Amino acid sequence: MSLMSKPTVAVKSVIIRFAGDSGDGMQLTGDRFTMDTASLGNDISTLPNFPAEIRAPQGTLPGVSSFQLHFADHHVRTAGDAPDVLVAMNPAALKANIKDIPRGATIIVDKDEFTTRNLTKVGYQTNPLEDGTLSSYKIHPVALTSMTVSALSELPLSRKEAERAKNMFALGLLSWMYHRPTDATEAFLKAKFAKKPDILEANLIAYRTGWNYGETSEDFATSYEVAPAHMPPGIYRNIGGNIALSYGLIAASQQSGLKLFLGSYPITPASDILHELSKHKKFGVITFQAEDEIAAVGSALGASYGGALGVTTTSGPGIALKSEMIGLGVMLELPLIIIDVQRGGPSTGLPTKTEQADLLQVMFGRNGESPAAVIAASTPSDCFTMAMEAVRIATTYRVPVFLLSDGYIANGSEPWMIPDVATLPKFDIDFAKSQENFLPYERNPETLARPWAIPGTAGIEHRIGGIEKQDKTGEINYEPANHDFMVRTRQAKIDGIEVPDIEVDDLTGDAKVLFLGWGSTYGPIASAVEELRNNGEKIAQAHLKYINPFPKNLGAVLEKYETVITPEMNLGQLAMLLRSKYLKDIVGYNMVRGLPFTTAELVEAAMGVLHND
Amino acid sequence: MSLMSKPTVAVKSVIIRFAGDSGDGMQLTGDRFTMDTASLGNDISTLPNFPAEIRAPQGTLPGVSSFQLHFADHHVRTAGDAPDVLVAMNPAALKANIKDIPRGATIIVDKDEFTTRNLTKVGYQTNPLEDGTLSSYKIHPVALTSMTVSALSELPLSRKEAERAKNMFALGLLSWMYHRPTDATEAFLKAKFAKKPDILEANLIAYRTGWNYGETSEDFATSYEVAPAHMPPGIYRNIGGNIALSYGLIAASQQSGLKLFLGSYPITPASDILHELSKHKKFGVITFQAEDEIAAVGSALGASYGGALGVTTTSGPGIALKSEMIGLGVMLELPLIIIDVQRGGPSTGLPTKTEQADLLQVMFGRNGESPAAVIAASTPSDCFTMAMEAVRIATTYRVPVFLLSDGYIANGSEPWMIPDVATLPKFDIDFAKSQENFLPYERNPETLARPWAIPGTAGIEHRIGGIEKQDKTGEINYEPANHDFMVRTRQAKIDGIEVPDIEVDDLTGDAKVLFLGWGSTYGPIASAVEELRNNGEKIAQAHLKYINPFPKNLGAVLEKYETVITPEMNLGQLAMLLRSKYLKDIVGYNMVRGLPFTTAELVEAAMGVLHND
Amino acid sequence: MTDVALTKKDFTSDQEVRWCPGCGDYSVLSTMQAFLPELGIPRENIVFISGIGCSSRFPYYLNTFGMHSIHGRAPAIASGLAISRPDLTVFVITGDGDALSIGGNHLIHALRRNVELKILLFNNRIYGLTKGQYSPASELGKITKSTPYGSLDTPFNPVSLAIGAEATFVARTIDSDRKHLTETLRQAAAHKGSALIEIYQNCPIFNDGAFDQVKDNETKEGSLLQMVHGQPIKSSTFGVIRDGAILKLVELNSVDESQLVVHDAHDPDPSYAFALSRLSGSDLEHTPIGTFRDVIRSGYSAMVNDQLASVITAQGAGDLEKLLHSGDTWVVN
Amino acid sequence: MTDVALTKKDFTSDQEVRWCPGCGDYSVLSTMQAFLPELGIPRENIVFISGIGCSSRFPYYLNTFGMHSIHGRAPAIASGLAISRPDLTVFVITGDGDALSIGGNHLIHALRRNVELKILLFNNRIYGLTKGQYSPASELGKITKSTPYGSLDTPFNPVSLAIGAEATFVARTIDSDRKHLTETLRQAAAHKGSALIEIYQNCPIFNDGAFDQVKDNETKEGSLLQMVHGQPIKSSTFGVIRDGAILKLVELNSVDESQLVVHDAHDPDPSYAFALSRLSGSDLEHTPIGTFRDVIRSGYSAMVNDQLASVITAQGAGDLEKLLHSGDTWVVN
Ligand SMILES: Cc1ncc(C[n+]2csc(CCOP(=O)(O)OP(=O)(O)O)c2C)c(N)n1
Ligand SMILES: Cc1ncc(C[n+]2csc(CCOP(=O)(O)OP(=O)(O)O)c2C)c(N)n1
Ligand code: SF4
Ligand code: SF4
Ligand SMILES: [Mg+2]
Ligand SMILES: [Mg+2]
Repeated sequence: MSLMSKPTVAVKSVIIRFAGDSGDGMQLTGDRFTMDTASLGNDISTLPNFPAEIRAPQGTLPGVSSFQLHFADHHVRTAGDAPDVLVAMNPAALKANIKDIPRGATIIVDKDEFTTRNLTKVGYQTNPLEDGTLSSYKIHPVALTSMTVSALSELPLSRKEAERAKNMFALGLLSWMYHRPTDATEAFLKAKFAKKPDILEANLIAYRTGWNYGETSEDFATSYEVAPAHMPPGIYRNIGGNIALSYGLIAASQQSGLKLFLGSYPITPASDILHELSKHKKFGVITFQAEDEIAAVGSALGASYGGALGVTTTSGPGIALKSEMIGLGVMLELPLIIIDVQRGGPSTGLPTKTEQADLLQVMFGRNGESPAAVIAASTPSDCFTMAMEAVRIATTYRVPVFLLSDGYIANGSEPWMIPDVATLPKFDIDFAKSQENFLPYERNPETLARPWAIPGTAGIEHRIGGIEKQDKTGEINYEPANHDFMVRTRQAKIDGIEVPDIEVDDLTGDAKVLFLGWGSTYGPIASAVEELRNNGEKIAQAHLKYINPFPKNLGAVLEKYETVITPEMNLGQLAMLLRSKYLKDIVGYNMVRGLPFTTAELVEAAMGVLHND
Repeated sequence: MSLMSKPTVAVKSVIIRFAGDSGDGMQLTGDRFTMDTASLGNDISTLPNFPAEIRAPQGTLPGVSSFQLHFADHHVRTAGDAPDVLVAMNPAALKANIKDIPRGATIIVDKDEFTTRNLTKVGYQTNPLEDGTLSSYKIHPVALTSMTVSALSELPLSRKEAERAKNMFALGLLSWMYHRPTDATEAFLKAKFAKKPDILEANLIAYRTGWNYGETSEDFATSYEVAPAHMPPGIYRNIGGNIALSYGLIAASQQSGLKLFLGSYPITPASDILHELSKHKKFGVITFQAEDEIAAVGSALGASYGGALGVTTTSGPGIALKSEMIGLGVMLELPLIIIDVQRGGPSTGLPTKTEQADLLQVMFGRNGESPAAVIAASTPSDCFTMAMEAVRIATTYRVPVFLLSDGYIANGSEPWMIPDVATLPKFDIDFAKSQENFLPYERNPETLARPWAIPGTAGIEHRIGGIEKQDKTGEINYEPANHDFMVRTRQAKIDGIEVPDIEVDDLTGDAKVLFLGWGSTYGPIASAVEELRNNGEKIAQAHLKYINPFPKNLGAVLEKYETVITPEMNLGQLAMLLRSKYLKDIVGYNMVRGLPFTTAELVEAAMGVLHND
Repeated sequence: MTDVALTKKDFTSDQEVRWCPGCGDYSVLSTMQAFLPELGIPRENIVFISGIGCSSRFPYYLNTFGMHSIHGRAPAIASGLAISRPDLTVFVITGDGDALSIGGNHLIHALRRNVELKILLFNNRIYGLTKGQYSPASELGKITKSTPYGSLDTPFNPVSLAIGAEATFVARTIDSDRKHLTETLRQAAAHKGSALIEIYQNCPIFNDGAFDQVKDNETKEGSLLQMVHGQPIKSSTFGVIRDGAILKLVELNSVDESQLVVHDAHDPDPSYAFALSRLSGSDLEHTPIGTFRDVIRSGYSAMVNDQLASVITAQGAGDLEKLLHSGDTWVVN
Repeated sequence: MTDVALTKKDFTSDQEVRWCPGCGDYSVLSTMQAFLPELGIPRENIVFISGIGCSSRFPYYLNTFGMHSIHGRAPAIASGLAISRPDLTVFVITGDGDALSIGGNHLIHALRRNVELKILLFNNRIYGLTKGQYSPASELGKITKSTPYGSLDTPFNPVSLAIGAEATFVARTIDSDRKHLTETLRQAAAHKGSALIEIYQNCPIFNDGAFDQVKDNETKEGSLLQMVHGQPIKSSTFGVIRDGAILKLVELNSVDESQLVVHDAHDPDPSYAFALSRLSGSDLEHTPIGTFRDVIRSGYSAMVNDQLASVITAQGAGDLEKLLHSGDTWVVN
C-alpha cells in the first residue's frame, strides 16, 4: 500500500467526524485514526460524543455515537467547530450530525444502510442521498456494508460478524485519503484479536479493502496530506483526561512513597478513573468500589488517616453526597483528594454531557465555614499535572483538595509530551514521629498544617473528631474564642496555600480585553484568541487553574484590563467569585448546553466586546 | 403573699441569668419566670444556653446550663449582654458565668454547694464567697439546698427528691424580688405534677418558702418593680422559634388545606420541631422519623409529589446529606420545604451553639445549576410568619424553599401577639385537573410554575425524573438548546419569585451608614441601633428576610448608603452574595463564636465606621 | 374506577423503549403491562417510582404516574408517597446496584416498617447503566471493569438480606418466565405490606448468560426448586428436607417424596424462609423460585393513618385558633 | 511490640469521661480498658473509630489512636483504614441509631465484605445523644419524644439483620456483665473477619430499665438463653429444641436435656444462627446471649492485600517510566 497513483493535495488542518450507531465501533475507529495521525507528528485534539447513558435502539437518533478529530500541521486547541469530513454509518448518524457540517464539506455514507426502514426510523421521508438535499456537500455514498461482507466471503463468519468489520473498511478508506500509516493499526488489531484469528483476519481484510477502495475507486479522486506540526522535541503519546488523571495519581503516589487508595463509586463520566486505576495493582494501588459515594469518600479519608494517599472520584451528584464527609475532612485536617469530573446538572441532568456547574458546590457545599482547596485541569494532558498538584497541596497543607475536570476533557484527548520521570516533582512526606507531649493540632508556622500523625507510631496516640477542637491539643472544645480562632485558622490555611501566579498571554502588552477562563474552556478560548489575533484584534488570555485560593496576582491582572470576559459552561459561577472578591464587573459568556464552546461563538462574543456591540 | 414590707424600687429593665448544673432544672425555672413576667406585660427576650450535647458529670464546667431573661418596660430585642442578676446554683455555674457579669451586679448563690469538693472540681483554690474575689458584686449566699430540704422535712421524700425542689425555692425568691405573680406557676406545677402529689407539694412548698425567704430575710433589703411595656393591644403569649415554626407550618397546612407531612431525622437544634409536630396528629399532621436525612427529605418529596405539604427539618450536617435529593426537587419542580436550624460548624462542629454559616451551602450546595428559594427568620416569633412564607413560595412557584433559622432563635423566646386566625393568609392550591394532552412542564406564564399534577387524577398520568426534561412535555431530552433553556428557566423562576421590598428604618432619612443583617442578628442589631441613636448617632437599619431572590429594591437601598455594615455569625457569607451581585463594598463584621452578637460589640463596630476609626 | 376494563395497551406509554436488544427488562415490562389491568385499579392510582439504572427507566414506559428519581432512594420517596396517600398503589423499580449498594439502607428500612410498596428488584448482577462494574450481587471473583483481577466481595443474597430485615413478603422470579412472573406479581399485589420481588434479569451486554443455569432448557428443570405453598419443594432432580435448624438438599431418588418439606410461605417464623434462601449459591445450581415468605403484619401506611384517625376521633379535629392560644397567654389592652 | 506488658491504665486516656451518671457505657469502657492489655498489641496499633451518639464518645477515653467521626459512617471510614493498613487492629464503636438507622448500609456492607473490624454496637434502644427519640431497635408502640402516640415501626433484630448480611461473627452481650463482655470481646478479637457485638446498654436518662429483664436478679437467669459452643442452649427455665427448619423454646422440665440443641457457633449454614436470633422478642423474656455465629471466611483486607501482592509477584513492581510510555508513542525531534 504505498504506490500513489492519484493527486495529493496538501492541507493545513482537517476535522473529521466519525458517526454511527452505538454498536458500530466509532470510538474505536476514531481512536485508531487518532493514533495513526499522532504518530505522523500532527497536532491533534479529539472529542467523543456519547449517546445518552442507556443504549438506544439500533439505528435511532438517540443511539448515535460520534468521535471527532482535529489534526493539523500547527498547534490545535480543540476538536474543531465544523468538520471537513463526516463519516456517517447510517441515516441516523447523518441526520444527527448534518446540522454541524458546513456546506462544501465531504460526507461519506454507508449507502447500504439507507434502506426505507432505516430512513423511516429517523423520520426521513425521502432518501437524502437521492432527493438533492445534500447537493451542497461532496457526498460519497459507499456500499460499505456490502463491500465489507463480500470481501470477507471466504471467511467462516456469519453475516453479522462480517458486517461488524465495516468500521475497519471505513478506517482503511480514511487512512488512504489522509495518507496515514497502516502498520500501527495492523499491529493493534493483531494484539486485540490474538485469540480470535477469524475476527482478526476479517478486520485486517476489511481495513485493507477500504484502503484499496480509496486507491482504486473513481469516486475518490484526491488524497490529502497534512504536514507534521512543529512540536517541542520529545516522546509523545495521545492521552485522554481520565487516563492522564489516573497516571498523575500513580505518579504522585510513586513520587511521594504514599500508597494510593481510591475509594470510589461508579458514575459517568468519572468511572474510567476507577477502571484505569484498578488495573495498576502492581503499583500497589488499592481501588475500593464502595457501596455508595459516602462510603467511597469515607474509606478514602480512613485511608488518609492511616497514611495513604486517599482519593475519591465522582461527578456532581456524588459530590453532593460526599459533602458531609468532606466537612469531616476539613475538620480532621487530613490530606484528601476529591476528583469531580463534572457533567450536566442539576440532579441526574445530562450524565454523558459536559458542564462546569459544580464550582460553587465544591466551594460552598458543606455546612459551616468549611474551606477546601479547589483546582481545575484545563486540557486532557493537564489532568496529569493537576493530579500531582492536588497531591502536593493535600499533603503539604493536610486539607481536602477538589480537582475539577469535566466530561469534555475526561473523554477528549490530545498529544502529550511524556515527561521525564526524573524531572517530576518529588513529595517529601513527613509523618509525625514518636515523641512526648505530642500535640495533634500544633501547626507548622509556614503552612499552618497540623502533623500527619498516623496509627502505628508509638507515643503519639491521640483522638480526633468532627467536633470543634481546641487549638493545639485537638481536644473537644466549646469555647467561643477558640471556635472563632479555629474557623479563621482553617480559612487562613487555605488562603495561604502557595499556588503559581496566573500567566497572562498578552502578545503586545496593550490589550484592553482579557479572556479569563477556567477548566476545559481553555481549548476553545485559546483557539478563539488565535483567530482573533489572526484577524488583527488585540486580546489577552489568562487561564485559572487555581481557584481556591486564587493566585496572588489575580487582582492585579483583573485590574489591568478594561474588560474581562469569562466564558463558562454554567450561569456565571467563577464570575460570581471574582466579582465578589475583586468587585470587578466581569462579563460572563455563558452557555449551558452540555457541549464545549465553539471557537466561532467565542470569537463573536469577543468581537462584541472589542467593538462595543 | 401580698403584703410588702420592704422598699420597692422601680427599674426599667432587668437581665437575669439562672445558671446551674444540667440536672438543676434551670431551663424550667427560667421558663416559669418568663411566663410570669410576660403576663405582667413586660417585654421579654430569653436565651437558653445548653451545655455540649452530652451530659457532663455533675458539678463540672461543661455541665453548666443557663437561661437568660431580659424584661423591661419597653421593647427589648435581645436577652441582653450583661446580667443584672446571676443565680448560680453551684460553683461551676458561678465560675462559668462570672466573666459575663458586670461589677455591681447581684449574684445569688446556693452556698450549700460551695463545698471543698465542689470547689476543687472546677479549680477554685479558695472559696470565692469568702476570699474577697467577689467583693465588687452584691453577693447573696443563700442556703438554698438546706433551707429547701428542711422546709420539706415533713414530706415522705428522700433527701435527693427534696433537694430537687431547690430550683423552685430560687424561683420563689426571684418572684418575690421582682414582684412576679405566683398563681400561674402554682397552676403550672399542679398540672405538671398532678399524678405525683408528694412532688407537687414539695415544689409548692419550696416555691413559697423561697418567696417568704425574700420577704423576711434581712439579706434582701429591696424588691424591684418593672412597669409593663407599651405593646400593641392584643392577646400575647411567649414563644420560642422552634414552636413558632411548627405552628407556622400547621397554620399553613390549615390555610392551604394541604396535609402536612414532615420527614425528618433528629438533630440538634432542629429536633424540637419534629417533637412538636408529632404531637399534633389531630391536625392530620404526619411525622415520619426516617432512617436518615436523605430518606427524610426523600419522603417529604414523595409526599409533595402526592399533593401533601412536604417538609423536612434539620441542621447543617443534615443539609449536606440532603443536597442530592434537593437537586431532584429542583428538577421535579415540586413544592418542598427544607428547614435548616443552623448550628456551629463545620462538620459536627458545636451542635448546641448557634451560627449562620450554612447560607452559602443552601444557596450552592448542589450539583449543576440548581437554584432554590432561600428565606430566613429573624426572631423567634418571626419563625411563624416565615414558615407560612416558605409555604406560600413553595406552593406558588413549585420549588424547594430553604427556611433558615438558627440555634439562637430556635431556643430563644419572646412575646408574640397571637394573630387572628381570620387574618392569616389563605393559600389557594390548584392541582392540575383531569384533561387531555396534559403537559407536565407547561408553565404558568406569570410564576413560571409547572402544574402540580398529583397521582389520583385521571387522564394526566405522566412520568417525571431527574434527567433533563424537554420544555413543556417533561420527557427526557438531551438537546443542547433545550438544556440551556431549562437551566435558565429554572433560574428565572427563582429570580421571579415575588418577595416584599426590604424596609429601611432610617429615622432621619439622612444616615450614611446602614446596618444590614439577616436571620437572628436582628435583635442585636436593632438593640445596637437603638443605643446608637440614643447616643445621638445617625444610623439606618434594614433586615433581609428574603435572600434568594433578594428584594427588588435591595440594590437601590445599598446604593443609598455610603457604608453598609453586615454583621454575620460566619466569615461573610451574605456579604459575599451582596458584593458579587451589587459590586458594593460591604463591611463585614464577623464573629464565629457559637454565640449571638452582643449589643455592645455592634455599637462599637458601628462607632468605628461612623467615626472612621 | 373506570367502567371499561383496561387492557395492556392502556398501560403502555407513548415512549420509545430504550434498552439494548435482548435485555431482560423488555419481558418484565411487557409482563407488567399485561398484568396491571388485572388489578382493576385505575391507571391514575398507580405510581411507579424508580431509582437510577437501566431497569429504573421502567416507569417511562407505563402509562401510569411515574417518577424516575435518583440512585438508591426510590424506597424513601415511595414511602413518603405511600404514607401520605394510602389510596395509591405504589411500585418501586430498582436494580441490584440501586437497591443493594447505594440504596441498601432505604430498602431494609422500608421492609422492616412494612410500607405498602411492591418492590421489583431487577437483579442482573451487574451495573448495567454505568457499563459493567460489579454489584453487591455479583459472584466472588467476578471480572468486571472495576475488578480486572476479580472481585473480592462476598455478595449479598437479596432474599436473606430482606428476611433479616423483617420483610413480610419476599419472592424470586425470572424475567423470561412470564407466567411465573405474573403469578408472583399477583401474590405481591395481594400482600398488604411491603413485597420484595427479586427478578433474575439478563443483561446481554455486560453480564450475558448470568442466569442461563435457570433459563436454559437443559439445566433449568434440575436447578429450579419450585416453592409453591402447600407443595413439596423440589426441582426435577433435587428436593428439600429438614436437617436440624437448617434445610438441606437431597437427590430426589434418595428419599421418599413424603419426606420433602412442604412449602409454607405463611410460616410466622422467618427462620424457615431464611433457611430456604440459603439453599442457593452464586452458581444457581439449586435455586428456590417462588414466594419464600408471605405473612401478615399491619402495613405501615395503614397504621400511620389509623393512628391519625384515632387521635382525631378521640380529641376532635385540630383547631388552629386554640393551638395558637395554648399555654400561658396574656392580654395587652 | 513493647517489652513491658501493658495494663488497664495504659489504655486509659487523660480525658474526663462524660456520660450521665449510671450510663451503661461506663462499664463497657472499663471492661474494654481492662481487656485490651490481654491482646498483647501495642497501643499505637489499635484504632477506635466511632460515629456520633453518646456511645461514640468511647474513643476519647482510650489511650489508643481514635477517631470520633460522623453519624453512621464509622464502618466506611474504618474499612478504608483497615484495608490500607492491615497491620492495625480496628474497632468500630456505634449505637443503635448510628449503626442501624443512618449507618445501616455501611454496616451490612462491611459485614458482607468481612472487613476485619470489631464492631461494638451499643444498643440502648433509644437515641441518647439527641435526647430521647426512638431508634430502629425500639419496641413497637414505644412512646418517645418523636412518637408521643407510640411508634409504629417494627424494630430490627440486629442479630438477624447481620446474619442476613452474611456476617461471619455475631454475638450479643450485656454492658453490666463484665465477665461475659470480656469473653465476647476475646472471641471477637480472635475472629479473623468482621465481628459484630450487640451490647445491651442501659440509658438511665432516656430509656431506663430497658434491659432489666435480663439484668435483674429475679428475672435474668430465667431469661438469658446461654449460648456456649458445645453446650446445650438454655436458661434456668427454658431450653431450645429443633422443630423443623426453626428452633423452638420449651420449658426445661418438659424435655430431657439431651433433646436440647447443643450450640454450634461454627455451623457454616447461617440458618442455624438466624433461627437462634428469632427466639427473642422485644420483651426479652427469652434472650439468647453469647456468640451466635463464628465461622471462617477470608477477611477482606487480607484478600485485597494478597491480590496486590500476587499481582506484584506475577508482574513485578510497577515502573512509572514504563507506564507513561505504554501504548502508542512517537518521537518528535
Ligand atoms: C448518586 C449517584 N451515584 C452513581 C450514579 C451512577 N449510576 C447510575 S445507575 C448505577 C448502577 C446501576 O446498576 P443497577 O442498579 O444494578 O441497575 P442496572 O443498570 O443494572 O439495571 C450507577 C452506579 C448515579 N446516577 N447517581
Ligand atoms: C448527619 C447527622 N444527623 C443527625 C445527627 C444527630 N444525632 C447525633 S447522635 C444521634 C443518634 C444517637 O443515637 P445512637 O446511635 O443510638 O447513640 P446513643 O446516643 O444512644 O449512644 C443523632 C440522631 C448528627 N450528629 N449527624
Ligand atoms: S446494559 Fe444490560 S441491563 Fe442495561 S439495557 Fe443494556 S442489556 Fe439491559
Ligand atoms: S443519655 Fe443515656 S446513653 Fe447517653 S450518656 Fe446519658 S445515660 Fe448514657
Ligand atoms: Mg444491575
Ligand atoms: Mg442508642
